[in-house]
Parts: sequence; C-alpha cells; structure tokens
Amino acid sequence: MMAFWQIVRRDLLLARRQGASSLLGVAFFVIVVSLFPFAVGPDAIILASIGAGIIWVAALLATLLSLDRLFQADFEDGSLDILVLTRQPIAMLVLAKTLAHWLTTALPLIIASPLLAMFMALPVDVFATLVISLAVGTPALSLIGAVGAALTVGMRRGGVLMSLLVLPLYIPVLIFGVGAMGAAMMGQDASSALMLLGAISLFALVLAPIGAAAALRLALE
Amino acid sequence: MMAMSRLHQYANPMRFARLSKSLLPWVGALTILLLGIGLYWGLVASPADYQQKDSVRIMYIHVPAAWMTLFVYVNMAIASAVGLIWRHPLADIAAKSCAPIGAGFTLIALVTGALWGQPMWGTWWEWGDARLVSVLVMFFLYLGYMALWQAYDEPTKASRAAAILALVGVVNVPIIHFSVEWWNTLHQTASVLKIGGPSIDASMLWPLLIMALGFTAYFVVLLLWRMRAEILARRIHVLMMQKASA
Amino acid sequence: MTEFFYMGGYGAYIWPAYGVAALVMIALVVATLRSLKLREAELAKLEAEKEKWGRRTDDGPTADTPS
Amino acid sequence: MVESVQYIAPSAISGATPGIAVAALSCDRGGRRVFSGIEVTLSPGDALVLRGPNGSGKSSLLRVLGGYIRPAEGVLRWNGEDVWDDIGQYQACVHYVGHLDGVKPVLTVRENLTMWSALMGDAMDPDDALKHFGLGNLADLPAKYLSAGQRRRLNLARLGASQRPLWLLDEPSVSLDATSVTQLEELVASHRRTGGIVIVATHNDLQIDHATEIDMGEIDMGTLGDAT
Repeated sequence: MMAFWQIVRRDLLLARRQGASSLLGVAFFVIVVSLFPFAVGPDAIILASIGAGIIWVAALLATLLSLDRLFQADFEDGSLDILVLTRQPIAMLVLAKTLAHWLTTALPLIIASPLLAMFMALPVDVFATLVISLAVGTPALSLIGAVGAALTVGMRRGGVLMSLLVLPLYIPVLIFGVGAMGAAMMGQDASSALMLLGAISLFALVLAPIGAAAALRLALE
Repeated sequence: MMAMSRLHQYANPMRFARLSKSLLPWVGALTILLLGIGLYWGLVASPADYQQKDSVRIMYIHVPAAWMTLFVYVNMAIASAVGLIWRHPLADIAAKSCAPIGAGFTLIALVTGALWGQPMWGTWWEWGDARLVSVLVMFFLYLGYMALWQAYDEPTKASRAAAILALVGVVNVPIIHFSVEWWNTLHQTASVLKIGGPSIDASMLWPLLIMALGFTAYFVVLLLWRMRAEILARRIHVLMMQKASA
Repeated sequence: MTEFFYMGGYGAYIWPAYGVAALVMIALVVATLRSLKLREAELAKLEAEKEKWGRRTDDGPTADTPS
Repeated sequence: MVESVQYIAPSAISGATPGIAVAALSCDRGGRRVFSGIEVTLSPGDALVLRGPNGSGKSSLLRVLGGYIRPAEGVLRWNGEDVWDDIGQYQACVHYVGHLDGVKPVLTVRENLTMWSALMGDAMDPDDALKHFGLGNLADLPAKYLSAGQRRRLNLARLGASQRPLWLLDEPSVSLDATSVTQLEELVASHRRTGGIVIVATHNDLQIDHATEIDMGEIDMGTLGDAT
C-alpha cells in the first residue's frame, strides 16, 4: 500500500512540475464546448436542449486525449521497466497511476463544468446534477481509458487506435451521464441514472486494472 | 570563449535591469494613484446610469479590462515581431512576460461581463454580445500561447515558435471579431442590450479613462517585474548548464 | 454606508466584479514577486557555487560528453 | 558454447538451492527464435557475463531473466522455485538497468534517486550513492541539464542504493568515462561480496572477476525456424 501512495505522489509531483501541460485537457474541454454555439447559433433554448450531451461528449474526448500519455512517458524513458519491479501487483500500479491522472485531469474538468453549463445556457438548478454525474462517471472514463492506453503503449499513432478501441466502451457512461442530466432538466429524480453510472465506475474499478496490467505485461515483452 | 558571448548577450538585459529598477517606483506610485482615483470616481463620485442604474459601475473595470485584453495582445505581437526579426532577446522576454498579464485581464473582462450580464440580460452569458464572445476567443489565444512556451525546453526555440503563433493570432483577431459579428447578425436575437452602450456621458467617461490608464500603468509595473524574473530564469538556465558540464 | 454597499440593489453583482478583478490583479503581483524572489535566491546560490566549480576539478568523473 | 558455461543437469536444479538456475531456456521474438538451450546456475556471489555482437539476444535473455518475457521453453528458477509461479514476488528481488535511464527531466537529481529508492524499498542514503558516482554537487540540479553520461551515472547511483539480490545490467557502461567504469566495477564487486548475484551484458571490456561467461554469438541455433 505504501508503494501505491508513493506512485500517486510521484505522478502528482511530475504533473505539478510539468505545469500547464496537465491543464491542456481542461482547456480543450472548454474550447470544444464553446465551438458549438458558433455552429448551431446562440439561441438559448436550442443550446440548453443539446448542452448536456455536448458537455458529456467533450468530457469523453478530453479524457481520451489526456489518457494517451498515461503510460507512454514512463514507457519511453524506461521508467515502466522499473515500476514493474516495485513490490506490488501491476494492477495496483495501474490503479495508482489512474488515480493520479484522474486527480490532475478529470477533476479540473469537473470543476470547469458549471462554467460550460453557463455557456450552454443550462438552467442553474441542474448544475449540481452535472457536477455529480461527472464526478461519478469520470472514474469509469479514466479506468476504461487506462486499458486502452496500456494496450497501445509504445505504438506509433497509438492515440488514434486508442480512441477507436475506447470510445465504443464509453457509450454506456455517456448514456447514463446524459440520462441523469435529462431527468434533472425535466425536474425528475436523476438518482437512478446516477446509480447506474456509479455501478459502471465500480465495475471498471474492479476489472480495468486487471485488464490494463495484463496489457502492460504484454507491452513490456 | 563561450562565457564571453554569453556576457555580451546579457550586457543589454543588465542595462534593462538598471533601467527598470529606476523606473519602477515612479510607475508603481502612478498605478496606485490612478487606480485609487478611478475606484473612488467609479464607485462613489460618478452617477448611476438612468437605464442600468448602479450596475453600470461594473463598466469601470469591465471595459478597461477588455481594452487591456487587446492592448496587451498587440504589445505581445509587436514584441514578438521585434524578437523574430532582430533576434533581440529582450523582445522575446517582453513577449513572454505579456501573456499571463493579458490572460489575467481577459479573465477579469469575462467574469465581470458575466456579473454585468446577469442583471442586464437575466443570463450570465450571452452569445449575442459579439465583443464578449471575442474576448472569450482572446482568452483561448492567450492560453495557447502560454502552453506553447511551456512545451519547449530551450528558450530560443520556444521564443520563435511562440512569436509565430502570436503573429498569426494578431492577424486573426480582426477576422475573428468580424466573423463573430457577422454570425451575430445572422442570429439576431430580440433586443440585446449591448454592454457599454453607444454614447457615454462625460461624468462616466472620465472615471473610465482613468481606470484604463491605471490598468495600463499596472501592466507596465508587472511587465517590468516579470521581465526581470524571466532574465533571472535565463541566467539560472545558463548557469545550470555550465554547472552540469563543469 | 449600507446604502453604499447596497448599490441600488446591484451590490450582489458589483462587489463580486470588483472583488474578482482585485483578486486576479493581486494574485498576479504576488505570483510574480514570489518567482522573482525565488529566482534571485537561486541565482545567488548558483553564482556562489560557481566560485567553487571553477577551481575544483578533482570532484569525481566529469569528462563525459554532453548530450 | 564456450567452455566457461557451467552445465548443470536439470535434475540438479530442484530443491531450495539459493540463487538463480536456468534450464534449457529459449526465447522467441517476432516469430524468430533468438536463443535456445541456455543452461546456467548462479549461487550468491556469482556473476554472469553475456557477450556477443548486437542482435545476438543478450538483451532478450536479460529480459527473460528479469521476468519481463515468458520463455518459450525451459525453466527459470529463483531459490529453487519456478519464477512464473509468482512473478511479482520474483521481480521484487530484481534490479534491472536497461538501455534507458528512467530519469525524469523535471525532477532534480536527488529527487530522481529518492523517488526510486522509496518505490523500490531501498533504505540507503541517496547522497552517499550520488557521491559515489560523482554527482554529489549536482544533487539539486534538474535532471534535464544532465549529459548522457551523467544520466547513466544517476541510473547507476540508483543501482548503488539498491538492496535487491539479483542485478540485471544491460550494457551498463555505455557512455561512461573510465573513472565511472571503475566505480561500476567496484559496485558490482561489493554487491557480490555481500552475496548478491550480477548478470551483465556487455560488448566492451567491463572487468568482472571470476565470472561465468556466455558468448551469445556462438549459441547453437539448430532449432532456428521451429518457432514459426
């Protein structure tokens, strides 16, 4: 368990030293969402009706974009070879790195999401549901993405392949995330969709590290 | 021999350091004076607008901040051009130092715009206001510029890449503004009250101008500080390289 | 005085607007001055050390090629 | 194979003999058999030197020995146990130095070292290890300023702080100057004195006393093509 937190601390320190580069994901998230009003027009009613879906799709893409580097940097400089030797199952290594990654990339997305809800003219009373749905759903995005990142680590153009592998797996998260928002917009109870979203995240928490660990072993051969 | 050329390179920045040191107290005092007068005039002495009532007081920071967004960007682009053409290290340093200040003013313009928009339009954000939307685009340009600087390790290479981006940006800014306005007329929503308003009374113009001057003086102070910090960073960079190979 | 802070009902918008502006501007000043101080200290340390490494050459292996 | 290879009958490897034992080991990469029939036993204090030209399978053998690659045939035993029964436990005994140094440019030299020793469970003073490789005065410098040789020395300082019994070194002397090579040799010797095992691949003259040697260039490739 010690080694687990040491890896989390290491990755957080590296992210902090790299400075703005870990905030590129959230900048991407904001820009992509703000492109939509230019495309569909500034009509608040139209924006509000598509807003939740667009914010969720943008969150999916932003997560995917940043996950590309999850194992790649450590693979390229040889750190991954040694990380494998650090007295803990590789699945725990994956979990630690994914946690650090979630903290540095998904958390900023969640924090920025009310701003985007404002851009998309969503009613203020659904902001809380948006934040909660992202908080419950993004762990699943990071964990599933970690499997994709582990499968494509060390490949040239791995990022494009990774999106092909991972985006279909993101569909359930998208459905329940937007579902929760839809319920909230209609003034209904969003908790059943949020519960299902949480179930997906828990499921991914159990299975994804094992899958990613197997994929990493393969990549290091 | 290497040290000689380095010395030569830093002769200029050293003169700059002396100049900035003697300049700073004056500009600093001017900043405090102007912002003090501007705040008093804007918040207390100026009348409330007959239409917007007291909410018009947000204008005294929103509008100067929006001006500064453009002004700082133009400065950054000029410095970039000088750095690119004459390979002047101080110009590169100035361009780099502009970006966070400009981004700060942009952030102020955006947030105050939202806080002004809520009582005026009943919404925090209104895509119908072309100027506000353009400021948002400027914010993205600043972020991209700063991210590009971060992405390079070597300052000389970073400065050239960033300068190219700044110049491409400055050519694009009018086009962006024009296209946003055109897009707006396409989707003309019912009577959007434009922030600022077309004509302005002298009792409001004066505090506005004084605040704008205060912001400019603040910009100069910060620019001088940031440039000095950047010069130090480059000396540290050189010394660390020497230390590693000593 | 309360009248002044009330701002004809717009105080809830005006004060946050001025507050955010002050916050951003002060934060920029603080961040800038802090990095200036940190770098001055760092530079002073390096300059002081430079005296040493100029003279000292027998401190372990150093003759490899820079990358 | 060269004379110096210790031949051990497979029956003799069973039992809880301390050390590493390899029997009839072969490895396939990209559908091609890289080597086969490697037999070697090393007890605490022993060293094995792998020689041979590039592409002769030195690195592949080291990665098989490190538990990164599952051997196509044969058994790899550590203290008598087949390592693939619990690969994690085995890898916790290994320190591996590959071609890449695993140095993070944004961390300082000391941070790089302490971070790894914490992760690897080493309890050594990082500054001692840095001083041993002449990096003592660079400890506070960000690692991005290091030359290739200095980065390699940082990597080896990590080795110096390591308390793991089995060291696998893949061309450790690349881009090192003569002084550092001597220091590396001293490090290897002292590790062996305290009961460690060192396996090193090298194609230049790293001086390792009383070492078993395998010349990978001369390994019989009779089974070539079997894998495809």
